[in-house]
This record gives sequence, C-alpha cells and structure tokens, in this order.
Amino acid sequence: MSDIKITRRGILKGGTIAGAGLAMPTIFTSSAWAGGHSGFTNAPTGNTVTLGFNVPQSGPYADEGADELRAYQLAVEHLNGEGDGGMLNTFSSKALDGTGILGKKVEYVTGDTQTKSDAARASARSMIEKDGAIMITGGSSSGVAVAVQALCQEAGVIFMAGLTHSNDTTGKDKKANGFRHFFNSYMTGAALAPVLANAYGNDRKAYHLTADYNWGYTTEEAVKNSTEALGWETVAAVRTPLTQTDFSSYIAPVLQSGADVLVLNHYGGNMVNSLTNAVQFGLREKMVNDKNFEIVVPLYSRLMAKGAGANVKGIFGSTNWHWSLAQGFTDASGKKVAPDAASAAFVKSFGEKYGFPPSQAAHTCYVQTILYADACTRAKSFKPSAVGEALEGFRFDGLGNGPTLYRAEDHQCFKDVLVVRGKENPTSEYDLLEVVEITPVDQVIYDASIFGGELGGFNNGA
Amino acid sequence: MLGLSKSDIRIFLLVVVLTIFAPFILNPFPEASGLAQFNAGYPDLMQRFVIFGIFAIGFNILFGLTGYLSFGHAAFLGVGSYAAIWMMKLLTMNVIPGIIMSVLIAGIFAVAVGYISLKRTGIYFSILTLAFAQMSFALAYSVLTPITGGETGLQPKISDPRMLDAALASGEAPRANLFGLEMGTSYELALSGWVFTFNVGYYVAAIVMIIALYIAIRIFRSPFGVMLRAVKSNQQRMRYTGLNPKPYTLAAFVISGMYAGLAGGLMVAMDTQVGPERMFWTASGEVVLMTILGGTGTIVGPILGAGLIKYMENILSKINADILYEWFAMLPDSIADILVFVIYPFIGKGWHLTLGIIFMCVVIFLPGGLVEGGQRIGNMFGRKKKTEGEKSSQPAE
Amino acid sequence: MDAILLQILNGLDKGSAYALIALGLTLIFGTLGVVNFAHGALFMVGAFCAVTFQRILNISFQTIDPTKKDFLGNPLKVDTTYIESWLGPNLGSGILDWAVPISILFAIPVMILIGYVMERGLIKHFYRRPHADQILVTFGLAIVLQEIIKFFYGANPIPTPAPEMFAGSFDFGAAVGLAEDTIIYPYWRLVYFLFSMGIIAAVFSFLQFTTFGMVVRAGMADRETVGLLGINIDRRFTIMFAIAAVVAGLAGLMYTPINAPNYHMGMDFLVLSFVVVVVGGMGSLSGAVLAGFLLGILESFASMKEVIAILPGINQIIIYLVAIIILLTRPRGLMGRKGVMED
Amino acid sequence: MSILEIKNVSKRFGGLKALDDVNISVKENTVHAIIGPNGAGKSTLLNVLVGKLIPDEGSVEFDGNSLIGRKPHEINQMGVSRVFQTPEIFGDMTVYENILIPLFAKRDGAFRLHCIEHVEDEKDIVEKAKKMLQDVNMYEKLGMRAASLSRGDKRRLEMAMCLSQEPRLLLLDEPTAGMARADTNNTIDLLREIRETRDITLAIIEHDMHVVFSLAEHVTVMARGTPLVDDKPENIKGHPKVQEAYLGGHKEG
Repeated sequence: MSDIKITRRGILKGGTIAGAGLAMPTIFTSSAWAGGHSGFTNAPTGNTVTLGFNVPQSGPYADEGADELRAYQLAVEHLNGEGDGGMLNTFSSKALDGTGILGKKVEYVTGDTQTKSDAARASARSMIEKDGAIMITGGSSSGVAVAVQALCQEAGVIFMAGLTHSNDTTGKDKKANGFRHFFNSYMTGAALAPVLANAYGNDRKAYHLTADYNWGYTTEEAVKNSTEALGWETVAAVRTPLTQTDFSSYIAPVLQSGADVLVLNHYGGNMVNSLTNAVQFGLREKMVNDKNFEIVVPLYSRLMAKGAGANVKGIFGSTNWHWSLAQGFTDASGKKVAPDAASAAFVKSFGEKYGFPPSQAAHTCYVQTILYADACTRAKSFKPSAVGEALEGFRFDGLGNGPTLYRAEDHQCFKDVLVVRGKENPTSEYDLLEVVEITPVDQVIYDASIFGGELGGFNNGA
Repeated sequence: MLGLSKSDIRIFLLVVVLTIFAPFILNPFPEASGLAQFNAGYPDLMQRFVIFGIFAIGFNILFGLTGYLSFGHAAFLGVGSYAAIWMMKLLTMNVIPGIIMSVLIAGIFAVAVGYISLKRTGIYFSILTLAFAQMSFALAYSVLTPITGGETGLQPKISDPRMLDAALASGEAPRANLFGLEMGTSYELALSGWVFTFNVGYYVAAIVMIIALYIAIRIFRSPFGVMLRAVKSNQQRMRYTGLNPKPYTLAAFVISGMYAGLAGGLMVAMDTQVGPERMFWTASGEVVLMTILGGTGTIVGPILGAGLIKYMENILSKINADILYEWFAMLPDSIADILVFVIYPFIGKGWHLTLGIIFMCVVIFLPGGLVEGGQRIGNMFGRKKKTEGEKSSQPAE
Repeated sequence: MDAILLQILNGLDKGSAYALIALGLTLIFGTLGVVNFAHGALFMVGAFCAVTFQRILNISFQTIDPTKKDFLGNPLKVDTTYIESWLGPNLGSGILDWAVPISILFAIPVMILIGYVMERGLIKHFYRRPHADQILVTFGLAIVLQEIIKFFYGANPIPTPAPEMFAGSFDFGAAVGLAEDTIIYPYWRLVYFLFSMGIIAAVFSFLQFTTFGMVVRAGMADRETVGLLGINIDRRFTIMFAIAAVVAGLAGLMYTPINAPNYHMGMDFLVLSFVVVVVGGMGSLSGAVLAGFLLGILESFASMKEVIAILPGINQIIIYLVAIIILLTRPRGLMGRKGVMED
Repeated sequence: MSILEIKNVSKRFGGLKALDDVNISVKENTVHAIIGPNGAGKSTLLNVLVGKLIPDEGSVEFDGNSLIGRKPHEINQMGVSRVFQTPEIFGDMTVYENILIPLFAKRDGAFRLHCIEHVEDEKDIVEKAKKMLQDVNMYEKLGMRAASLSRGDKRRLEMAMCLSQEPRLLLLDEPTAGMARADTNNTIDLLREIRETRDITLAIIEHDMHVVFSLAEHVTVMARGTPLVDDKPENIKGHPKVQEAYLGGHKEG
C-alpha cells in the first residue's frame, strides 16, 4: 500500500515503472480520454511514443492499405535514425535528427479500417484507448477520413489524413485536430481543365458518370465547373451506384447523347470497371462531332490503374504525386523537367526496401508522418494544440511536391498538382502513368470559406 | 427470484457478474507483457461487446424462437442510429431521448417491413427483408444524403441547434452524456502490472444490455415465447388450435427490430457517428452469424457469438508481423521466422481467414454453437446441471 | 427507341451473367437442398483459374536491357515469357493473347475437383442440418476461399483482357440500317452472351434428355422415393454439385475480360444471385434463367438517365424493388414449386 | 338439436366437382361418421368445415353461426377442434408445452402479447395441463420431445390437445388410419370414453367399418362428392346404395 500511483498505459509500456502496487482509481470527469497530469490525451511519459496507423487491410482497398503501411514503417525507421533517412535529408525543416520524436523512440500500432467508417473508428479508438496512440493516420477513402477525423477531435489526438480526396475532409467536415496533405476534388478540377482544353480543344461536350456518394458529387462539381469555365458543355451527369460492377448500361448511351468526352468520376474498383467497360465499348475509336472521342479519369491511382491494365493508355487524370518525378520528364509543351531530389530520395529508400516504387498513397502517408514528427519537434511538445499550431501556416519544401503550405484556415496542404496520362509504352508493371504537367499551386488555390464547415478549436482531451 | 426459474437465474446472474467484472476479466495480461495484445478490456471494445450482444439477443428472439431468418436486421440498427444522432443534433446530447427515439423509430420501421415481409415464409421472407435493408443502405448512401450525410455519415457539430442544451463554452465540443456524466469518462485502476479501465459508457450500455437480456429471458419463458416456438414448430397445428400465427410473428419481428434499434441508438451514444454501411447486407449477415455461432435459440449464445466475432475483428486484426517477432524474440531467428511465416497469414490482415475457419469448425464440431461447447466442457467436469434450460424445458415442480 | 433497344441488348447481356450464376445456385438448391453461400466464391475461383493460367503462361526469364532504366535508375530488367521464346513471337504471343478462352480447358478439371471435394468433404454432411448451419459453414468456406486467393493475388483487380480479335465493338445500328454508332456492342460481351446461352442449353438438355438427368430431376422432386428405387442418388448429386461448380466457374472465367477479377467479386455477386434465384422461384431452373434476364433488363432500363431524372435513386434499388413486387404478387417467385425452402 | 348444418355445399377444383350439393346435419352430443370410398369428397368436406377451403356455394352453420369465410383459427375459437390423419403436434417442443398451447389459446384467444409473465406463474393453466396429461396417462412423459413419442402416443397427445380446449365439436380425420388392430381398439375405447364423459359432438371421417360401427350413432355415406345415404349404422350395413358405391369404387375397409 506504499506506493500510490495514477498511471497511463504509456508508462507501463515504456517499462519505467515496474510495479505500482495497489493504486487508487482516479476520476477524470471532464473529458473522454484525458491523460491526467500531462494535460492531454495519451501524453507519452516513457521513452517511447506510439503512433496509430489505421489503414484498410481487408476489403477492396487492402493493397493500397498495404502500401500505406509500408510507407509508415519506412517513416518510422527514418525517424528513429535507421535506414538511409529518405526525405528527411531533403526536407526543408531540419528539426528532426533521427532520434525519434523529441528524443522518444517512435513505436506504432496498426489496425484495419476495412474501408468502413464504423470499423475504422473502432480500430482508431482501440489505438487511442488501449495502445495509447498519440496520433492517428491513414485511410483510403473520404468516408473513413471524415469519421476518424471527428473521432480524433473528440478524443483529443491529432489526425493526419491518408488518402482522402473529397472536398469535405477539409471543407464542410473539417476539424481542428485533423490535417490533410493530399489534394482534393477542387484542385483536381482546376488543374485538369486547362490541360484538357489544351489537348482536346475548348468546344467539347462532356458526359459525366459519377459515383453516387459525397466524393463523387464534389469531384463531378469541380470538374464540371472548371471545364465549363473553359468553354466545355456538360451534356449529362449520371449517378452510378457504389455497388455497381458492370457499367455497360451507363456507358452504352453515351455515344447517342452527342457527347465527345466521357468523364469517369469513379475511384478504386468502380474506376477500374467503368474504364474497362468504356474501352470495351470501343468509345475511344469513335469520332463524334468530327472529334476523337476521349475519356478522362479525374483521380488516378497507380495501384488501381494497374487493375485496368492497358485500358489506361492515353487517358488523362490527376494525382497527388508520382514516382516518375524522381527521374524527371518532358511535359506536354515539350519542356524538360529536372528530376526532383526529394522524390528520388523517397523512391530510392522505398524501392530498395520493398523492391517496387511507392504509390501516391504511400507518399502522402510517409509525408504526413514526417510532418507530424517535425511539428512536434518544432513545438517541443506532443500536445495537440501545440502540434497543430506548429503545422498551421507551415511552409515547407523537399517532400516531393515542391513548396507547400499547410493552410491555417482549413488545415489543407496547397502545392502543385500533377496531371498525368496513361503511358503508351510502359516498361514495367509500375510504369503506367506519365506526368504531363505540373499545375502550379496558384492555379488550384481557393478561398477557405467556400466549402463551409467550422474548424473549431483544438482539443487536447484534458 | 425475479420471476425466473432456478437455472435461468443462474445464467442471468452469471452474465451480470461477468458484465460487471468485464474490465478485469477482459484484461488478464499485465500491461507490459507481450500477451497484452490479447487484452480486450478497453472501453470501445467492451462497449461493442454489449451493444452487439443486445443486437444478437434481439435477433435471436425472432430467429431462435420463430425460425424466421431475417437477412435485413442491420437496417433497423441503422435506422435507430440515425434517429439517435438526429435527437442529439436537434435536442440534446443527453443520450436518453436519442435511445428512446431509436427504439421507437426502429419499431415503426419494423412494423412496416415486417408487415410486408411476413406475407411470405422461408427463404422468400429472408429475401424480402434483405431487399428492404439493401434499399435502405443504397438510398442512405446516395439520394438521401441530405438526411443521412451519405458516405461520410453524420456527427454532432458545434453548430447544431441542440435546443435543450445550454450553449457550449467556446472550444468545447458536444459530447454524449447522461445528465452531465460523459460517456467517454473512464476511471482507471492500476494494480502492479495491470491497468483496468472502468468506463461510464460501458456501464451504461451494460446496464441496458442486462435489462435487455432480462426482458428476453422473460419473453423466452412467457406464454408468448411458447407461442413463438409453436410458430417455428408447426403453424398448421397452431391455426387449428385457434391461434393466429401472423400477429405473433409480427410482434416478434417488431420486438427484435426494436432491440436492433436500441443497439443502434447505443452505438451512437457511445460513439457519436453514423455511416450508412452499418446497414449493408454484410452487417445483417454478421448478426445471423453471431447468433448461429453462439447457439440459436439459447439465451447466452448470441452474446457469446457477438463477443467472439467482435474480439476477432478488433484484436486479431491489430496483430502485425512486428508484434509476432517481439513475441518470439527469445527464440533463434530461424525458428522465429518459421513461426511468423506460419502464423502470419492468420493474423492482422488475415483475420478474416481465421474467422472463416472458426465458422466452419464450430458448425462442424459443435452443431449447437458455442453454447454446446460450453455444455460439453461442463459435462466433462461431471456437472450434471444443464447450463441451458432451453432444450430440456421442464416445468418447475 | 434506339435507346430502349440498346438497353434491352445491355440487359440481355447483363442478364446472361445473372442467369448463369443463378443456374448453378439453383442446381445446388434444387438437387441438394443446400443454401450454398460459397457459390459466389466458386464464381470467383473460376475467374482466378483464368488469372492463374495467364500467370503460368507468363512465366518468364529476365534479361537486362542496359539502354533503359528502372525506377531506381538501375538498368531495366526485361521479362520474356518462355512461351514466346520457345514458340516464337507470333505463336507465343498468340497463345498469350488467347489465354482467357484457352484457360477453360484448365478450369474445367479444376472446378470439377473443387466441386467434388467440397461436396464429399463438407456439404454432404450438411444435407440434414438446418439451413442456418448450411449458411454458416458455406459462408465460412467462402471467406476461406476468398482469403486464400487474396493471399496469393492481392486485393487489387487483375487485368485479364480478351483476345485482340474481340476488342472493340460491333455496330448493331449500322447492321440493321439505323444511324451509325447508335447501337454498339462490345464483341466480347456478345461472346459472353452466346457462351451463356450455350451453357444454359447444355444444362437443360442434359437434364431433359439423358437418363442421368431424368433421375436427378426425379430426385429434385422427391428424393426419398428415388432413393427407395435403389438408385444411388447420392453419387449423382455429387456429380450435379460438380456440374454446378463448373457452371459457376466458367461463368466467372468468361467474365474476367468484362470486369477485371478481384478476390471479393464473388461476394459482390452473391446477394444478387440469391435474389435472382428466389425471384425465379426456388427449385426452378427455368425460373432462375428467366429472372436473370428479367432483372438484367430492368436494371438496364433503370440506369437510363431519363429514368433517373424522374425517379432519383431508382438505379440503386431497382433489383430489390422488383424482387419485392414479384414476391408479393407471386408467392413463390416466377416459377417456384410449392413447399421448397418455405419452412 | 343439430350443432352443424351443412346445406347445399358445392366445391369445384377446375373441372372436377369435389363436392356436389352436400347436405348433412350433425346432431349435438352424438358420434357422426362420414364414410365413403377414396375420392368421395370426405377430406374436401372436412377442409370446408375447418375453414381451409371456401365452398363455391352453400352454407355451413355451426351452432347457428355461419362458418363460411372464417379462418381456421376463428373456427377453432368457436369450439371446433380437428384431429389429423397423421398427428399434427408441435414436434420440437415438449409434451407439456404441447398441452399448454391449446390451453392458452382457449383462454387468451387468437393472439395475446402475453410476454412478461412466466408460464409457470399461470397456475390454473399449469394445473389443467398436468391434469389433462394425467387423464391421458402421459404425465410421466411430460418432459419428452413430442417428436420422439411413439405414433400412438402422438395420437393421444393430439387428442388431449384438442380436448383440453373443451370443444363442442371434434372433427377426426381417420383417427385409426395405419393402426394395428389392438391400437385401433384402444382408440375406439378412448373415443367412446370421451363421448361418454363429456358434452361433445364427434364427427369422424373413417374408412374402417369396424370403427364406424363400434362408435357411430349416425352415418353419412358419401360417393363422388354427394351423400348417398344418411342413417343409423344398423340401417347402413345392408343398404344397396352403399354396396353399390363401395363395389363400384374401391372395395375398402
């Protein structure tokens, strides 16, 4: 009965206190996951800090989740000073020194989101409640990102979104504790439209097929608005069910509508199937209005493009990042773009560890982890409000996308957007897309207030 | 006692004791040990155990007693959740109105779905319920987005009206509470290497589950329960005995729909968010599996089944290769590699595989579900007592 | 008018996939009385027979091409398949191109084996068990099959294109004298349609015109009596299960060029195929086929933008809505027999 | 005083006339047998009486109330019980529960949401059930699963279930079908005892002449959907029309 201690998981996990004897219960009335004396949820008190990597490990996005997980493991290695350091060497902020975060070794726990918001929240809660995770990151869809972000806000931990492209994540559903590095639908529209107009002309008639849920709506709207501003006409926009696998009945009427461009606002399995179906119908060999019929896929993912195989050849889309930046490329106007050193560092350390190049999901997850660690170090604290303030308005470079701003108003990163096209002559199964244009950030930036929503204040959980 | 027979009261008290001491029972391993991975005594999972327990108990009232296999029960869970979150958004973050409304709305929805679906029996009934649930899911995901929030679902927002609540202090977020006692509040007890968490939300949900279980036992043992089993046994004889099976099955359907709604409401109370995939057919299938896995028509079976599936989903899926290597750290590398190679496909992202194998093993070796397994173990130790009064319902002398 | 014709064509094609899956499911339902939740998994396994065959054909050796670079900047390793190097680029790549149709030869024995093992090893013991137990065990099996495939092939879809010859589409409109490009249809989908017609016809004539088929049909109607006649109905049912597995497998295999296969494609089809079977009526083969086409066509109509404009969301629910309406107006589906799976 | 009046009842199935202008009157507290060869329409008639079939024309009155258009459970609630050819009992429930159900149905009607009270707290029902089981010598089997009973016991159980509702009219569909002689005699004794100890009318559809002549106070002979003869058993035996009906059709019994 000597030694009365109030304790958190972190202490015991860290192993600093062997046995605390019989302890008195303590009542934390004010909030959910309060951490008592430390002033915020899951304050790390031992010599380690635990991050929660919450990615889809089962379900259709499992491969994407697996790639995210590889990137996280790589990031943890680099933070702990193992491996070649990757993009830490190119990162403009030099706060991180390879000794973990604030001198604490980085440990991590993993969970399966199943790409369902309930499962994702359950998994995130277990990381927070059971494993004492101080930050949650990952995910491969906007539904999950919004759900987990709201949870982290409530629990008082930082959420660093993984792959989520809907405007809502940092728009109407934004939360102070949530941060997104990935780009969004609006930026896709703004970046893609000029390239499309350039390649296909200004008097095109577009037919949209849109996945019937929030992300689809925002993407359709963004592409529609930006292309119409350049003179395109939208003939029709048809909503397709999420569970649809065969899109033939949606694609067959396209030719009759007089449209000469088909925009597929689909992602993942939907995208693979609708694109495959569209190509099967021979749409791309047709001439409509004396123009070659074209197909556009606003959001590309290399992993998914692989599923569509040869069907992606020549098809435009946008992406957050692509490994070929590491080698440099020639853009649409014939201008040579030099290799990006940061991307090269990342591709090298990822490729040497795993044997293939990283996906954009892997990239954004890696970057988010590094950014979080850097913010903690600069803030000299793990406290969410301090970390958040360090991220807000933070300008950085050397993480693969060029100069980037973490905007304070909505916690959205602003950086150049890549417009890519399916490669005609791929040299390997990873070499499916080629970058045709880097749309400068000025063209894709927007006013933070246009999507509504309320950031609220930081929640530290105590 | 409590109007229950001796064997029932034993089971009931056992469940009550297990529920009260769950924070201890589910955390058997010291925090710092490698086996702590298997601890399940944290608030979220404990809450899920009891909530899905309620869902399965309710489902069992329909399926276990009347034999009608509904493949759309998740719809009621979802509808209950939406009702609860709207009460929280519009009225108050106090969970009581939300829970009451979730039961009511789910009940009304169940009357409508049940009235139509019960016009058919057997697999035709199953497909009708499935069709209703899938329509609810598809519409909630897409065209009903203004009401349901679509893919991203609904969460309480700072800007919600909450007409009964006082305005929030700035920087405060709306939190679910019971007359000011927040669901997320936890008490912690550290005993040498162990940490036990006592969570308000869990105990609220646990009390609701105990009440729900008590009502279910009463229903099982009531004349109404006998009639429901008669529906399963022989509808022809029932009709010629002057009984109308329709209202009985409809009543059972609505009661079990209300249980599902209650579970949905509690889910929102514990974790303030709703997404439409809660109504997807796999969610309906899950409660069917929970019930069969535990033991159809038994009192505690569905709770056990729910517990096992949720345990697998939340614990097994979190074990990754690094953790395995940590466990086998004391072994030589080559042996550790082999062990990890053998075990790895069954854990982490392979947790579904283990689940599938367990389904098959249980149904092959324990036709009566986990409850039968429990009985066999009980018999092995020479206990003549019937753990489950169900199959040998004797009049109390 | 063109639009409607087009959607009928679409519906027939979609329906042929539904009908084929439902046919296999009904064979198992009708002959064995087993609710087989693993049927979708059989469809998926069939599709992965094509993938596996393609992989086998694509076994290759690597040569280094110093003129090109891989993603790390090292000299690029180029894969050349043994087939191409043995048989020459023409014949070799021709065989690779035709991988999907050729894999039928590979898939049939595999599916027969899987069907046989499944029935003898597992399903057999569940004939007299409640439907609930059958659901649990077959669902468990479906998960296991799925996870095994995922373990080896990952979760992403795998492209399995049709032979070059069938790429592109056929202009029906021009063929029947309408304006060009009004009604176009991909060649491979026509192949799929004809293929399923062939399979359906084969199954029906097998049951109709062979003595084996007659015994099985009699067994579907009254198992015990046929058993009393001293006919070994069990062995025949095993064969029927294998046939159903082959039908499901081939349906999946031929479907791969239409949609790239992934490990959960079976689950995506499972619910739908149950709806088709039940709408057709339990135990009725022709009902299953009819319902498959009916639902395919109605689904196609519901996806027209003119229809969605009037009834938003109708394309999301059409199948289920039709199922409800049919089951309420016709108690046992379109052609169901009394007393089958009604308790 | 007749308890059951069947007047001008006809029923067609497609082209087949199963019942053709049937008129039968069953007197209260008697045993009335309806006999006839296969296809005479006996079962159709029975199904009309219990509400399973609705006749095309004609009327059926029980105790002055029409039965036409009523559902089986409503007709049962009026006091008509039915024993099936193969016993219809609640197979996967206990013998005891099998007896409880009709008792509850009698007291609570066709539906009652009686879901909180424990069965055992219904003292009077429990008592009646046990007494009934004692009456039919099945008390020691009360915990057994009904499906595991012998055929004879199933029959007795079904009879007990019907009788526990104290029906005014008990319809029996070939109660001795497929029974050995000894069992048949036991059944005859049981039925006789029932008739003698209670205020009840029995209507029996039967093939077995031995049963008919040992029990019936009144016999209707049917053939091809119509009653041929309606008389006391002793007058039936040598009746030419009956001989003709049986010889012309199948010789049975």
